[in-house]
Amino acid sequence: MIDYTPFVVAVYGITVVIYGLLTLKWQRSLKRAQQQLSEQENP
Amino acid sequence: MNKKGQKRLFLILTVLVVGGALISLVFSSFTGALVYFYTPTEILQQTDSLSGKKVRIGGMVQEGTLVKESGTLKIRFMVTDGEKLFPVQYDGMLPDLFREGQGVIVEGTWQPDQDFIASSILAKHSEDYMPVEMSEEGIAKAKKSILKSMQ
Amino acid sequence: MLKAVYRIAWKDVVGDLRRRATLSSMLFFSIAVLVVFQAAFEPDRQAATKLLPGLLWATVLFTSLMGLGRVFQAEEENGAFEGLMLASVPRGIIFLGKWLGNLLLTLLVQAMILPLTLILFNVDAWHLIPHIFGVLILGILGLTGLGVLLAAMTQAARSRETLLALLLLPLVAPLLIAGVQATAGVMVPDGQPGPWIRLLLIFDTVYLALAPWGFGWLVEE
Amino acid sequence: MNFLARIQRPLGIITLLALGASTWMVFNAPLDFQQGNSVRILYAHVPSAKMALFCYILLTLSSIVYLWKKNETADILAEAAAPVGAAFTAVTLASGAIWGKPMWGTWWAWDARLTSMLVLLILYMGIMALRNALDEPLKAARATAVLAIIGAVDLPIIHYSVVWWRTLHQPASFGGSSGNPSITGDLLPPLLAMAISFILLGGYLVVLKAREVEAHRQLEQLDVERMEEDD
Repeated sequence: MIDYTPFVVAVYGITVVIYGLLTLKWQRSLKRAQQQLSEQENP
Repeated sequence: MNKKGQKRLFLILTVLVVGGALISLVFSSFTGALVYFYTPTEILQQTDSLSGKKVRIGGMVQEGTLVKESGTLKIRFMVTDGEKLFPVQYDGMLPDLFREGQGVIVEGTWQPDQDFIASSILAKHSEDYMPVEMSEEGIAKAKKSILKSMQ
Repeated sequence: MLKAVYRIAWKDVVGDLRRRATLSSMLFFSIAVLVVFQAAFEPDRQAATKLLPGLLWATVLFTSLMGLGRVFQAEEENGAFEGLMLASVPRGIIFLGKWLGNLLLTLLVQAMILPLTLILFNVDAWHLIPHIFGVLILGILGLTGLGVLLAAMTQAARSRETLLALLLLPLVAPLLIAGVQATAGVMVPDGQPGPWIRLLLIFDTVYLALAPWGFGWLVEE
Repeated sequence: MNFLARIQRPLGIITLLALGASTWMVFNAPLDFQQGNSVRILYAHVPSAKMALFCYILLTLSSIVYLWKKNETADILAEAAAPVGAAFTAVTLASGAIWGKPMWGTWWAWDARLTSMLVLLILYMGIMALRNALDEPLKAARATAVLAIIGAVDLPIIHYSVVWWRTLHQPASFGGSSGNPSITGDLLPPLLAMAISFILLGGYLVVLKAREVEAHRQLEQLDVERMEEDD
């Protein structure tokens, strides 16, 4: 049996990158939108 | 009946029709109409209609039939679905899971009067996962599951 | 009610025949597909018989995509889409009229393409034309039903044609497979098109029952 | 919506802890008797596949509620569920391909389960693209809701027709028709832990995306009001 570690690492790498990037992207976008909202409400 | 009631009646009818069609789909079997692979029993029954065609044949590598030609990558073995045996030759790289007692799908052109020469081999494993300590039990269970998936 | 369906469909078909817009572009397009296929595979007579089902359905798909892109074009050009929706007729009826018009045009094109394909590819299947055309009708019923709904959906969208293809292709994948297999089934003597024709019927039922409702929900109030 | 704002942070923290714990369990699980180390791919692959379908169910239900009750929250949930589901589907396909290469000997095969998963991904992308391409929010909401429902009716057709009974892909190990899981011993607990963590992750991503969508809609609303005042 060959060593499957690279395949396992690749899968978990992709998983972390996709879910992690989505979370960060949306968190940032949410924060920015909330900031703009509060600026517009009390200028 | 007023317009709203009429509309609701039509909507219920539509849901029933669509639901009925979907249920009839589940119960109408397409067995044999389009399969990813044939079993050895089927290929030997349909010799006429499938000869000269590119086919996939799936089954289990029969124990005690795997012969490796020393010094080359050439191998010979028998594929079984629990009933018929089907001889296969192959020359090339093998997937890691390929071994005796393991599920396999071979692809090649089917010529009834010659040995089946596979152009590619895919391993088909069962849905059983067990720790290494239990491997004896696991191998027995996996064999059963593979043969079951051939039906 | 039926009169309204008929009027909408008739207006579309006659209008198109008079301008020969959709019809002729669909025809030329399908001839182009046939020529490319010929150049790519250069099939002999036997190979052409094997290729024919796939070839026919590829032209059906491409030509109907082209036709569907124009289902609501006339209304859009003169700004009548909203007007059509505000008409006193129920929207399910409007959908049926639009669908019938598109169905007739598509069938008309296919009726011309089928013999043309047989001639260009030298396939001797003239006695099978009724069978093949029957299967084509079954497939086109569902394909146009879903297609007209998607055309209404994407009518106001940017890059409408690409979007229409993106939405239509995954949804009609089973219909195309069933159509190809059923056509192959009726073309060989011991073929078994039965299960595939049943699948086509199920597909037609589901889409033609659902599409008028979907159309209604799209444009409500 | 206020409710979502309140649960977002605690849910995020719980999700992170659960993911950490189950990842630890995954890398301490024993090796599989057939597949050795590569069985660890299972723990990312199977929960992602389940969540890909869960998200579509959520998308369909929200679409039905939106068309029926004209409830804007339902539309926001539908808009949030689509990209989350697409992400889960993409991970399922990618991890499956990476697993298939060493085990089956191929990245991809046109077999039933793989094909219907690919169709699901294209469907998610179509739904997102349609919403994106329609400028009028009301039209976009209705069109995507109708498309999602059509897709929900279509998925079983694709599953039972494109899908031939005998496939390269093994049957479901878990939650299949046989009842008891065919994953035994110490290999099972990490899968259960991962499944729970992924449900939490899916929930968190939907909540986060829904709040982001809502905030952007409020911004647009303000813009529209200001323009009307200017006129």
